[in-house]
Amino acid sequence: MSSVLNLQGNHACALAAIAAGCRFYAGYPITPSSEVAERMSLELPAVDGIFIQMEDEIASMGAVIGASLGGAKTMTATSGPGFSLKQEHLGYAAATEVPCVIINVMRGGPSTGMPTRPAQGDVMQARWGTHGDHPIIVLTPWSVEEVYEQTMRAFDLSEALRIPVVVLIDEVIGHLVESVDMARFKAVKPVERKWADSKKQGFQPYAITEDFVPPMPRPGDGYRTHTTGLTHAESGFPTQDPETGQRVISRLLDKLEHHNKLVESVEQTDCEDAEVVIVAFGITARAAQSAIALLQKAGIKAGLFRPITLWPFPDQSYASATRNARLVLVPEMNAGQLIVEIERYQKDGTSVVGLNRYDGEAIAPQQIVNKVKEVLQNA
Amino acid sequence: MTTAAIKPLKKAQKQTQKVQRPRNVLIVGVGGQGVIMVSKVLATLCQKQGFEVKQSEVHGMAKRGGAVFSHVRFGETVYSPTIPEGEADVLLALEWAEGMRWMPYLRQQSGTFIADTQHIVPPFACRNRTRGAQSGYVSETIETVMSHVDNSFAMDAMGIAEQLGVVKAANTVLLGALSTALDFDPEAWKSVISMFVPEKTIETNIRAFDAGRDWALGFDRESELRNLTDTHSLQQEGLAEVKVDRSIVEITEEWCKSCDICVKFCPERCLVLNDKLIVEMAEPERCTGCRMCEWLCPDFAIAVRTPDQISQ
Amino acid sequence: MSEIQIRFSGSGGQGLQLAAKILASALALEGRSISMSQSYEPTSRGGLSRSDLVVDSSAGYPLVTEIDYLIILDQLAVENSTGMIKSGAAVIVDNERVDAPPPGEHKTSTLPLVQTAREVGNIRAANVVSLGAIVGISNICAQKSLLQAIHDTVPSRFVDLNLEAFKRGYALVSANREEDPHLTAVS
Amino acid sequence: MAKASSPQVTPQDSKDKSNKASVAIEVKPLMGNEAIARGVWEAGVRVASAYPGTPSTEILENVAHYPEQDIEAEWATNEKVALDVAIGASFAGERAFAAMKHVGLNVASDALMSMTYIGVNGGLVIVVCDDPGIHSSQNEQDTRLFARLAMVPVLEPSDAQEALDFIKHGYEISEQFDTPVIVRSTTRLSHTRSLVRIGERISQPTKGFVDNIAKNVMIPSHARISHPRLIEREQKLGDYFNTSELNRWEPGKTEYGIITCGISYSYVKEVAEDASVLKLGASYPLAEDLISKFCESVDRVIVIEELEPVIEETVRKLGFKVEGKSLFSREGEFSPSVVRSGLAQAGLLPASESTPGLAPQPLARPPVLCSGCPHTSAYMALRSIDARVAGDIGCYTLAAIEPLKAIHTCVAMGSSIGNAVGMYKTGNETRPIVATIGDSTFIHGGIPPLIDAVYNQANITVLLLDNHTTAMTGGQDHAGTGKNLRGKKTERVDFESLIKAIGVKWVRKADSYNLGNFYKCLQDATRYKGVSVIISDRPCVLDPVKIKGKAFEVRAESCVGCQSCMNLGCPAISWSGELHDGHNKVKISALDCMGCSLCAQTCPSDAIHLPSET
Amino acid sequence: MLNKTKAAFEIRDYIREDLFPHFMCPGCGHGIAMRALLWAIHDLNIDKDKLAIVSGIGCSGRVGAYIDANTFHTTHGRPLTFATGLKLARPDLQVIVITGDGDCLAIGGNHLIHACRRNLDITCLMLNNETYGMTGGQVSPTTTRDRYTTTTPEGNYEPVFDACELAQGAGAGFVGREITLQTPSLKSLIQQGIAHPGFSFLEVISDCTEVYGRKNDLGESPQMVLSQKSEFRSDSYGMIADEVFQPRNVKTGVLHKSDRPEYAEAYQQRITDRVKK
Repeated sequence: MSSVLNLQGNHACALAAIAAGCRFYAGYPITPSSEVAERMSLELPAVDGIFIQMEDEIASMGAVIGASLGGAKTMTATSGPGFSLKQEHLGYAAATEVPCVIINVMRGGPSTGMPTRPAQGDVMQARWGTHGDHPIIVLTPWSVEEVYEQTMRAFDLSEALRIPVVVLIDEVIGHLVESVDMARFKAVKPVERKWADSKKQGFQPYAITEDFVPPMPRPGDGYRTHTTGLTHAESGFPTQDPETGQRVISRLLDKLEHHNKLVESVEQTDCEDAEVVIVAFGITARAAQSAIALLQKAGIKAGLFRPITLWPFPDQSYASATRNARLVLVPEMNAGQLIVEIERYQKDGTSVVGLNRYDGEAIAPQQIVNKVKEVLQNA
Repeated sequence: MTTAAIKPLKKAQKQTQKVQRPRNVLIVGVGGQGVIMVSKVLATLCQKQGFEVKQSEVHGMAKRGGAVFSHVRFGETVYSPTIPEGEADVLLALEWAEGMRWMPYLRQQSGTFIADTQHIVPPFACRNRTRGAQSGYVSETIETVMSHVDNSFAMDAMGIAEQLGVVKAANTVLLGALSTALDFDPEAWKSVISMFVPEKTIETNIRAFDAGRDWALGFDRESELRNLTDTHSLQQEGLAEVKVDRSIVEITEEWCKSCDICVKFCPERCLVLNDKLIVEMAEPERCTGCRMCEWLCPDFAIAVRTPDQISQ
Repeated sequence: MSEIQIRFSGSGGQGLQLAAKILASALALEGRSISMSQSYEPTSRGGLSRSDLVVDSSAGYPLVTEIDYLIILDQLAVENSTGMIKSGAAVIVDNERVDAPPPGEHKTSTLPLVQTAREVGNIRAANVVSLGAIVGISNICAQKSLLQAIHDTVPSRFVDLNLEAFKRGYALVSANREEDPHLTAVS
Repeated sequence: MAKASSPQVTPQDSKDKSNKASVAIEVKPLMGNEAIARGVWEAGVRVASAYPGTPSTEILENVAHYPEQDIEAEWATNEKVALDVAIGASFAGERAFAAMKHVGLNVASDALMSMTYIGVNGGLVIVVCDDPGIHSSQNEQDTRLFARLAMVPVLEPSDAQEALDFIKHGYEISEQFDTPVIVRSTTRLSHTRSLVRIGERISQPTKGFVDNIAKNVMIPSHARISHPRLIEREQKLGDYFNTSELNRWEPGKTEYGIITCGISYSYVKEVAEDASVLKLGASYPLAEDLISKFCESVDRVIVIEELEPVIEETVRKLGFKVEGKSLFSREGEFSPSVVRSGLAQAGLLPASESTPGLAPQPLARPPVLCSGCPHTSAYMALRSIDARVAGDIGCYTLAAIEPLKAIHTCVAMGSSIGNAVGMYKTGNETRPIVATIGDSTFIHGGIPPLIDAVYNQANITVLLLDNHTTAMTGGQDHAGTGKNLRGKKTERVDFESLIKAIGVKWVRKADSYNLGNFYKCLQDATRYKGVSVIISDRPCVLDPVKIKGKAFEVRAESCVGCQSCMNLGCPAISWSGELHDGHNKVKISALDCMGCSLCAQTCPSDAIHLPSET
Repeated sequence: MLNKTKAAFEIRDYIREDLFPHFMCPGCGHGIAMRALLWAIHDLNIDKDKLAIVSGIGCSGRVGAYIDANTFHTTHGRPLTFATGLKLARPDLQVIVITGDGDCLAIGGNHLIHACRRNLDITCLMLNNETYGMTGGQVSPTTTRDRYTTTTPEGNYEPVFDACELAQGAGAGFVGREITLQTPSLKSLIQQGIAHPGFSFLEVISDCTEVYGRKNDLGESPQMVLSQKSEFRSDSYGMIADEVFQPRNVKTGVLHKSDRPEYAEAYQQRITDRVKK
């Protein structure tokens, strides 16, 4: 039988999770993410995993963290309003360094917005949704195949680094059915969490290790540690000592910096000599890719910079990709969120222009082409 | 105007010969048991038989669980209202320990001891909370008494009354037993009892009287003693030996937050807050190791340990 | 292979997603790559609904931009596609539910899709009737593949009904071929 | 000692006379107090008043059994009021009566000391019951000494028959000599039942009020005139008693003679039937001539009298060698055994051979607060707040001992509040000062000191234990119960209003059954700066009606043997015989449990429940 | 589960001694409840390594940190959600939630009712001190009517939850309530609750002496502890004819017990059935 499957993005997400070793899913139904839960409820029991539909998104996130504390690879999926509800626990997971994967199939907003329509409005929420400084990884696949790939990678990163990972999918990709050749995923070996295996006496669950990722004590193994969302010292117990607080939070934040190579993932198309670099992710990047072909046909040197790892933003790669650009166009299905980050890196002589759409429709390739032409004409 | 003594008004011929000196019946029990009722019946009976009677009681504490006694003296001439020590012809005890209290009043050799075996244990006899503490109740057993007093009857009046279906008539059962120790016609007893009990219960009380009387008449001292010896030794074997030991209260001073709960809830009130407001064992000899302080200390500053725990 | 963009549209509950899914499934059986997307309003019944297929996408963009084949089962869906229809595209509209087909340089066929479904025994089979019609017009895939796809996709107790609906839809096109010159013009 | 000639008064004579004086119509077994009541009624008394006090309480209760149209019987608010009421009736020309216990006379003494100057119009007899052996009192004072101070005659019956007769005789003396008369009883006499010939009531003609300011109004000028009359009266009474049949010489062996009075006489007759005996029915003023003659008639004079050597000293004063307190104790109650051993000590009787038989160690069975007693929790709370507690007279005095141990002083009726004020005034006390006082006691003597406390701005708390009855003496009504001696409805003192009217700003009612709340209330009260009063409003479970709720049960499996419940001292709770970790588990006697729930509230292991619960 | 030969309960075996004295105020009932919990754990012979204590936010939430076990101090109102995940992922762990009245009934009320409904084998120990002690004594869903808090300056006017009835109504398999004064009973109740296969909801009447007690003048700690009994026991009142005493009608002890299917078991059963098909 053919290894090619017609797969919906949301289903791909579920299958990838199972493949990555996810054995616990807790969620709450919300359009347009519900297919992830539905598929998980079908798949998890077959691999002795647990599926539970909780009473709300907060509870789902709590259960996910609880299960992960118990040692399971865990995931939840939601959309805008639910993602907002999960933010407190996302912060908890970040603070206590509990691996977990959060799928956010974005829809229009603010508030209930347009539940069935695509949008890319959660760029900033995914980064700064919860309070306080915290590490977080956000991945943005642009196809069903990449949903599969990046979901698996989300688990690997989360388990390896003990950081919550958000997979930011737009409604279009979530509901898109594409033909995916599964053959290439067969051989992928999921990453396993680094479990504590040292002396139990005086064990420091948040010790500063070489890789900044302390091994995690598994309940039942005899470590009997304390986990708290309060700022905690290496011992795991709360501290109010300024020096200790500074030290342990720095370690938490530096963890990502330290593992930058592992975390970063970008795709660049024809950026080397591009005058116009389009920065986009998700379905918008697909439109941009079509647009580049049209622009190139029209003689405009255009390239695509696609941050698959949206957060932390791959600033170095971006800088190199846009070194020759006169124009950086940032099309996004929001009123301008990613562009704010991009403007931070704007060099003299490069204009950064947004192309924003928030009417519940995807940005079409022709729109991008038109915008580029318009900007170039006016320049 | 006054008389030295009141002569019997109606002399019962057959008894005049026998009663040379006053006969003394001491009735004892605990407040609320009906000592006064029993003695009133006897006094009235004696009066009806033509004797001079004096009955003396102290019952101010009757309602407060104290010891109650009533002296009944009857004869041709009775002076003192109270019975001299060692001169009670009959000691009727409605409660076992009260019987023991008044034992010295019983006439040596010829005195008759009739006691209900029921135990009314005063709270004071159970005041010791220490591990393995023994009750302060009297230790004399039926066997001890029977081997010292020839005419002794230890009866379960309550049980007999219960069998008849009239728990309240236990006193009448005792009167039945008492009747065998005095030379009055049973019918005379019954007629007086009928005067003192509610009309509806006359019939049951008569039955109770008969039951008590029959029990006493059929009492076989020797076999009873043998029985007691058997059961007594059995009891001895069954008694679990509980080591009486003293627990130690350990206080972690640094953990005490002066909340005062242990001080206030200690049943023996042996803890205090010292001048630093830290809990302190003030009267270790009073501590019974009940653990109240340990349970209620919100700060885990108190641990109660038994000596064997400490030795471990 | 060149890119083909197909849209099934109408109102919610008309089975447009399923129609697209069956077609996608049939195409997959033939080794074709597809991108299927959808749009619906947050109601299960009523409201605009559409399901799009991009077959053998050349630019990698998975959404329709210029429709080659368009099925409209309800007047409601007309406006949404207006302006996206490739000139020369085939547009099939239901004769009962669509009063004013989209204007433009394309070939519009008005067919009794709903009526046919009713005849087959279930008005909700209009989606598969239209599927028959579009396969009949476009020859986008072999009938055999599509029949297999129906077997694979539809719950077993509805398979016969859907097979019949498909055949009737297919027949609808061939029956009308003589009368409508446009229909034969499509390769 | 010279032998006297034969006595002038013989028992034979007196007997004949008495037979003529009253017609015996019936013989009944009567308790001493019942006989006194009978005597009061037979004497034609119109007004009788008393305040309950063991062992005198039953006198008025029995007087109340006689028809209302014959005699007014009432509980007075205290003994002084009782005596004042009787004095008023005497003024109005009727025979009047008051009864009290020995310490009650202390309260009434103020009125007595004046009344002895005034004398009587209608006859006035006061029965005072002494309590040798202190069965139920705070001391064992001897009323005869008080009588000497007041110069009023004292008659001392030795059995119930005499009790009845002496009352009637007392009225004759009272009216004949224009004096109040005290009839002294003792616990043993009051509570001994013996056969009594009873008579009919002899109604007395009403004398009416006799207006005589010089006699009736004791101002200094009148009193100065009265005092010599009093001395003269004493002399006349002495003369009278020399020949009165109240005193009886019973001739016997002449080796020794015994002078005795009251109940001791019966002990003497019991152990020395053939001795010469001078039985004194009037123990003040003493019949000195008679005594002298008696002393002269025997070789040795022995005086046997309970408590103070009143007779003995007189005999000695008369110049005779006498033995009394050298043989018989000055304290405690006598008994045949005591008299026998005293005479044996004097060598007059053979020593009783003591053949110790079975002599078990007696079980301590002190009186305790009843099961369900609402005072229990009040004192637990007091103990918990570590208060300095001035106690008073009543059942609750039992809270001074184990296990409650919450009372530090107890003086006399109504003393607690004044005591507390004094404690406060020293400034020495660091603990909260609380006076506890019962409802009846409060009315008796607690109101003036409460006024004093407010007036003098004391910082104390008064815990008024209102159990709606005079419990200690057996449940008598009082001004705070809303019922009179005859059980009829009357006005009830509203304690709260009364206390507020006195000027107390902090008054609160609390239910002592609600442990937590009561404790809290007590804390609030003691924190208040000034006089605070808590009225513990919870009726006695025994009187006037028995309030018995469902009995609580101990769930043996839950009981951990901590015996916290034992702190209640509840007589319904004892050991079950089972152990938990070596500690005795408890059980509750269903018969005795009143269902007050205090043990259930105290139990830390929730082992005590009502049986209906599952 | 009971082992007769085990040693006597020694609380120091179950606490993180180096953190003592704990942070709780003098007289705080939470300490007493904590002892009862540990005592029950000892008597049930539960291995500390297999013990997971999940707590929320507030004074009750801090209790867990002092227990020598796998302790999880989670977010406000959500400990039950963490516990649900933990228990499902690790059925071998004994999961006990320590929560407070505000934590459990207000912010976490939704989680409580659903946890009860699911009947997953978790023990939920709700320490009810009628207030938000840690934030300074605000009104909570269990604050007694008319009592003062920092957010009800005129006295509480809102109706009060009966948490146990709520839990029972929501389907909890085991529901009980006890006061801290009755420590042995509390221990026994907790013991039964833990042993019960299914969701156990245990309400502990605790005391906030320093904040709530002060504000309402409820007396010092001993008095507050003492009041629990008379104030909360419906049956502490025998049928006395001359009635005055009417304590609050709140019951203690085991209030409800049912053998509804336990969640994880029911889940596995359903999965097995499906796999068989």
